[in-house]
Amino acid sequence: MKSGSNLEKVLSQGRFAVTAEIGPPKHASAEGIINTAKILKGYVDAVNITDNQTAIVRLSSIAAGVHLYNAGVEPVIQVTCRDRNRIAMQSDLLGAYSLGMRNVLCLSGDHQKFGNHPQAKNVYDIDSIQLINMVRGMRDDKKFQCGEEIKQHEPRYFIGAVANPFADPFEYRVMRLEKKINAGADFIQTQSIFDMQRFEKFMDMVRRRGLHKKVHIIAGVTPLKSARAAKFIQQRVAGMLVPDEIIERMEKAEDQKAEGIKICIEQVQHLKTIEGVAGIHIMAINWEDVVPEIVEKAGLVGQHVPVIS
Amino acid sequence: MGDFKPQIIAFCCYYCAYAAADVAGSLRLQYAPEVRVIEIPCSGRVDPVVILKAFEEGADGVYVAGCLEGDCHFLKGNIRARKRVEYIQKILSELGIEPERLAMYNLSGAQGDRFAEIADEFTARIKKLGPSPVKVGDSL
Amino acid sequence: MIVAQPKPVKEVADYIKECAKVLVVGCSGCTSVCLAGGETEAEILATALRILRKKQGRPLETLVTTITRQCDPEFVAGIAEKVSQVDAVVSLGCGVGVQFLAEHYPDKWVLPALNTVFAGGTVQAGLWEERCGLCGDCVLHLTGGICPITRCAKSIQNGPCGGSQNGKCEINPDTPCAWHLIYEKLSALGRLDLMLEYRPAKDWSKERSGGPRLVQRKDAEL
Amino acid sequence: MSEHAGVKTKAVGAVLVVGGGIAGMQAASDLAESGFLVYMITFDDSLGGRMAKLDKTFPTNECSMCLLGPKMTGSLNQVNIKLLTRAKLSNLLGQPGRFTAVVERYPRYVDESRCTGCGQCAEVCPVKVADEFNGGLSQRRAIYKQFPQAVPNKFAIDKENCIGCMKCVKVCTAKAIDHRQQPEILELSVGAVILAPGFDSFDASLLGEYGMGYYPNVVSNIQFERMLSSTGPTGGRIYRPSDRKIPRRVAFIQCVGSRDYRNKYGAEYCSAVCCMASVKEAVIAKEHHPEMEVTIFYLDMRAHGKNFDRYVNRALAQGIKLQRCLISSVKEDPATGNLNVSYCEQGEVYTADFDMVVLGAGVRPPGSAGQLARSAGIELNRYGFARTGEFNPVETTRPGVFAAGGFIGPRDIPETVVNGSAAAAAAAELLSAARGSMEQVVRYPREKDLQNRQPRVGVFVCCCGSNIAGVVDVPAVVKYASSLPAVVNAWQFTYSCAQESLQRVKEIIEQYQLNRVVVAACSVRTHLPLFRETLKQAGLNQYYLEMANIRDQCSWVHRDYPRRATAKAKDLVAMAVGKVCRNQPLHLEPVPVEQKALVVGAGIAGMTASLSLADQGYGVYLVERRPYLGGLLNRLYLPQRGENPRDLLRQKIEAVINHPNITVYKEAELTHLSGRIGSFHSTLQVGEKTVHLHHGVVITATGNCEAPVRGYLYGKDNRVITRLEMEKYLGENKNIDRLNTVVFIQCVESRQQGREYCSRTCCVQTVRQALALKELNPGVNVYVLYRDVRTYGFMERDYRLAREKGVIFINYDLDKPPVLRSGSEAVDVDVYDPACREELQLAAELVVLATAAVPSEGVEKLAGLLKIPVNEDGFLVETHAKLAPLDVPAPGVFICGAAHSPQSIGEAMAQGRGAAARAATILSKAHLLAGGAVARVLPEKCAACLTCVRVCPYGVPRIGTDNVAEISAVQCQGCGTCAGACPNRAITLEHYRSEQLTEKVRALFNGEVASSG
Repeated sequence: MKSGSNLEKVLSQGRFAVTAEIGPPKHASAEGIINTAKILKGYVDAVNITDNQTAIVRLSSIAAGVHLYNAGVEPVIQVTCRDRNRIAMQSDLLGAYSLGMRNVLCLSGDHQKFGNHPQAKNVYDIDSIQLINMVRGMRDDKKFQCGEEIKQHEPRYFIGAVANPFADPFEYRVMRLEKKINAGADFIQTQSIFDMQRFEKFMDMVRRRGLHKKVHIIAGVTPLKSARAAKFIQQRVAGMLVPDEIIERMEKAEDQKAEGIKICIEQVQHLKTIEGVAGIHIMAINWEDVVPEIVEKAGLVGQHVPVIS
Repeated sequence: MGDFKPQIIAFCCYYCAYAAADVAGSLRLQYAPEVRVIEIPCSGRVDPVVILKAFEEGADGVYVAGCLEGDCHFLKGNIRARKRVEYIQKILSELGIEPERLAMYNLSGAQGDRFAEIADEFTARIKKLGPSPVKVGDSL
Repeated sequence: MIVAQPKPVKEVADYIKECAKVLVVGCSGCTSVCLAGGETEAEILATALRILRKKQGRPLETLVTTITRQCDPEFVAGIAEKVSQVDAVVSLGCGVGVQFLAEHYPDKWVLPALNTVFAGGTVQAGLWEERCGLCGDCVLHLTGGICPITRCAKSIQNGPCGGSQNGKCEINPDTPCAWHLIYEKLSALGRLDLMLEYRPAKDWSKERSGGPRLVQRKDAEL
Repeated sequence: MSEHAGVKTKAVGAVLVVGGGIAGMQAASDLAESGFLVYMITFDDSLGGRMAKLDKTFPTNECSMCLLGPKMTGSLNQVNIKLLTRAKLSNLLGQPGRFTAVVERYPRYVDESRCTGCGQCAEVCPVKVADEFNGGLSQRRAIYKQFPQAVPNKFAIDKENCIGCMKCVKVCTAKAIDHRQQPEILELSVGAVILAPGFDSFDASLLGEYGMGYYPNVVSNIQFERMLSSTGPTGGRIYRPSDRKIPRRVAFIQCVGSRDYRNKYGAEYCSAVCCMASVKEAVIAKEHHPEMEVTIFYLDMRAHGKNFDRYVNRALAQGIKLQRCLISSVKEDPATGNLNVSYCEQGEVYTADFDMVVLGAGVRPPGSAGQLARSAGIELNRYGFARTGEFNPVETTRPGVFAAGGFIGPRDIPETVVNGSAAAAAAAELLSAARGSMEQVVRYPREKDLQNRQPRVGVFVCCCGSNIAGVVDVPAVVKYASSLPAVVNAWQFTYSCAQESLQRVKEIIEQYQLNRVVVAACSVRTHLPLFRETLKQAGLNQYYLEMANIRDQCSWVHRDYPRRATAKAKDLVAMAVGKVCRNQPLHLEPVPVEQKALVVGAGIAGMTASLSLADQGYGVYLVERRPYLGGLLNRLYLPQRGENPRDLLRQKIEAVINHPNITVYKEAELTHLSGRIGSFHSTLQVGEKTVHLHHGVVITATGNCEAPVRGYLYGKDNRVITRLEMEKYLGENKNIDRLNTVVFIQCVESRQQGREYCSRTCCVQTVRQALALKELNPGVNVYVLYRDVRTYGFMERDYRLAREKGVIFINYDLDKPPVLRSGSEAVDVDVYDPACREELQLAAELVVLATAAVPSEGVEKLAGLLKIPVNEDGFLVETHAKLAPLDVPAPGVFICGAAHSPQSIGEAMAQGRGAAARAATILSKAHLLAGGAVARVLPEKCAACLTCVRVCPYGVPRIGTDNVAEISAVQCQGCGTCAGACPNRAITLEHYRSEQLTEKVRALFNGEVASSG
């Protein structure tokens, strides 16, 4: 075991992992996080905490992780390259580890243009792959990024990275995945999947390169709340593809929320059958209470043990 | 204000606007006597500095008149002129001078009537705006 | 070249509101080429400033001159006589020009008339684009001649990120994704292997982060 | 050179032009500018001819004299035109190429070299006689000048009326008057002769029914025209001769003495110009007197020229009434002097009262025609005009003798100008070996070097008769001008463009040591060249001149505000003075000419142009898009006034193919053109091949084609055919004897919304086809459904013959076009006949549609390549509708044939030849002069930013090897777009430099005194 985290255990044992995602609040209270943790507890193996997602200032992902941890849910802390340089990042990683964090997901981060501080200066001292490499180096080589040795108590994280099978150039996406694996990624979380055909194609390429054997791929899903939301994602969110059929289905449905959940469950069931998919990651931001229903109806309930009971 | 006689300069291209002015003459079309024409070979020659200097000297209004768009004797000079006029209009508004004191018109060399109409129209516009703030000053 | 943009006239007028006579200095170098600071713009600015002040009833006197390059002391020194006649100097050079003037004439206010924007080029008449981040450690040999530092919004070196769609960057549908361009270029050159290679974290010390930089050529020194 | 031209018939490089009107002047200037010496003789005292009498010209309402003035002065100043007034040709001996012209020159009794044109002699002359120039509406003295702008500006004595009191001799301080002058006989050695004596107007008093000559308020169109003229007998106001009151109701009666073969004084032909002349006079009269009601009584409105129908429609919109009818009589109410006009419309007789009647008196051969024909040894036609070929309208019956203008037959100004050029080309073809042998080269006095001198400005303010002085206080302007800084003095002229004034300007320049000149007069567009010439003659650089337009843009347009007009005139003068002080001398540099032509389009116009240039000794590249030569001529079969188009086609193709100077490219298209006048580089796509050519000029002769027909069952019923299909049908003569009824429909998709012009050739063609039908099958019923029958000029004869042969002409209205139905036996044609006021149904076995003529496909693309403007109908736009019909604004490019406007074979050939003459004015020179008001780069300022390269519409600037922009002075078109865009002020447009324009602006505001006046 590299980190000994619950998520690592689940995945390395070949069990089908289920994770969820929480967006920390835009204020200084942990109450919401703790409530959500209670809802999710027992249904998921770990929960992601976003790092100022869409460049909007939120409660720090490490702090939120600590609250989750205390509430009995294993956190996956996200780290983006946008706001901190390599010095701050390494410092935070040391601190987070000391607080019990064991899983880290490395991303480049949304550009500040989308957030509430578009005038901010971005950092991007290192990019996501360099970050992965840095976290792996700290763990495996016991070295800081500069090459200096970590004499003792090196942080031993289970390292996650993201992959977006729906971004372009499509053919390069698998290569980039490989690059992340080479840099040190242990597990991969994908962008929300709606276009199953394209994802199948992606996985086909993954298998042909044997990448699914080198890394645990967790497929991302998002339950759609309404046809309007579906359309918004289709038209406005870069890097996400929503097929027209799904929008049509949502539009026709009497109860759009229920239909969204239904679609999501079908997707999960489908994903389970794809070779190389090691788990699912349910991104139901601000709709976390739907996660148990999805997990139940997808027949994944019962196998998830809270880390800290 | 009633006897305000605006000083207006019209930069007219030789082939259309100036020719149209001549046609207006040969048709004896009567128009406002405030406009002073400066002939230029093509409206594309129009010079931002010269236009600004006209305002500095005290012009109440300036317009550039070229051939109809698509019909420029020099193919595209009038398009350049229009864009340059727009650029200077932007500067004018920065300076607190109504950008409408500067205009771009297009007409054919045969449109004597249009020339007269433009002269009247623009003179009326400037009369309505009153003397140039450059002359009057901000304090007034 | 250095690409710059004129500041609003009112802003410049505000800098010199106490002055009775100013020297407006154009630059025949980069800022002339990017149509921001040549003699024409210098004349336009000077005239606009005079108009503004005439309007305010406090006429301003201007001298206008243009020098070959404001970033060379010899050229800067050439206008000493004119500088001596005025209360302030308004420079239409880039930030370098303004500083060179200010350094050369320590007892004069030298004021910028432009915002210096980037190092780039004319992609078409009336349109300039950033091309170089002046990072001091060029990687263009690895990226098919396309700079990821300036042309990727996140300056990532192992791109493209997940926001790349249809060849465009997520931050602006009109902005090409630099890494998509790199991918296509390398693909066309049969060098996709370069895309697979891990690019280690960049040495930003050669960039401005490392403090004001100097370039020295011993053999050129007198 | 001339030794090698051949000893046997060594041609003389000189041409005699008889006539000083617009045809003669055009021929003379084309020849003089292409290396020939021209003797121009006129029996008049001045140049100008008929056009001098016109107030305005249609369809642009331009001032006739303003157009003519520069042309006349130009002719007088052209060193290779030797003008002899009061002279006539009395005999012509010798052969083509070597004639001896015997010229009789009658005395003016005024020594032209001494006369200053001051007019004191006329003031003291006690004799007053009717002034024929003004149609007898005013009087002149026995010593007189024909008209104020006369060229040469010299007086002359009318000896018949002179009483020999010698008062004039006493008053003339120049000692110019010599009553003892005797006629002289001159023998001129010339290679060719061009006869352009013009035409006369019909004397309407010969026809009793209109009351001309005994009802004072019935006037001729020429009298009316003179009244309209500001320099005419009434100063531009319309008066009734009886009581000098302004008439409120005016009638124009058309076809007076024309289209009237029954009357012994009438003429069979149509006078071709009167319809438009009357409409124009009506429009102008209404402009002078907006309350005037004008009615034009006409038979057919013959508006067959370029933009004519539009002009007529505009007149209608302005309230001019057009009444189609036959006039039966004009009766005067003796008490009021009013006139009662009875006319017959649709079988009914109506009457109407008018205050004045204007007779559209027709065109007659010139009075001198008989004498001239005898002297020149040519034949006249049945009407007394010069007999010329239908297809070669400028060739008379005697080789080497050519004719042009009204002497050939009635025609308007542009056609006359075209004839002038065509005759010049014909003469040049004959004399090409002698080109240059007698040419005289102009030498100007050495230019004074004044670059570093303080400006000494002289201001010359023109009264333009009363045109300026009637509104603007000229003495005040003069006084103001002389007070301006740098102005030495200011002078006032009645007519600054008069010969005498120009002479005076030169003297003043010398006397006062002026180095800058401002002329405050009219437009630079018409008069700049004239005054520049004067400066050159005075040893000043021509760019030391500025004009202030105080007439067209001041006095004429601010008549109601004389004080403010005067203030404006002062401002304009101050601005001109301000600028002229900043002007700099500019010099023209010689650049070589590639003495070859590219002709685009090998229809009859293009072939004619090519052959003319080839015969003149120039290489021609003839480009044709189709695989065959001849264009639309291939589709014409019927003889035209006795000449066969098939023969013409054969001869021309053969001549073109065999001519050593012509290279033909078939199935070829022009794809690229660069370069400049005198040196164009073009690229042709010839099948798969690309050909590069180098030439000095381009002639565009892309012709026209039949417009596709959408209505009238065309394409649905094969018994409905077009006029060109009918040509072939008649040419092949198949089953014509079986036809019972044929219906022709005119103006199919012409003269209506979307195609507001007349296709010109269809009426003539229809009448010709109707006659041919009747000849082949006399029993056939032929109907022509028309809107106006436009068989203009001599073609009217065919119209008459057709009616005599029983062809029935039915007028239809645009609102009620004929309706066609396909029947089993025939095509049923329903049409309303206004003559018998009933619906007719015609059962036709054949319906012939007079299809519209439209420009050839793709002409816009070609026009774009050649930078020729295209009008809303798709035809190419000439530089000037009247005086430059074959030129376009792009230098070195000419147009001819039906691409200009629809025209007949003969007209297209005249244009082709005319374009060749225009082209030869360039090709005949080894070098052109380039430079002047063009863009110039100041290399030390250039940042090589490429802005100029990018903005130039002609792609002229380039960054040269030394890394600065280069702009070729020859190629630069002088628009100044680059100068306006240069970020570093490194480009100046000479003569329009920023500081020059700024100075103009400044002068306006420094002259507050003037503005407040």
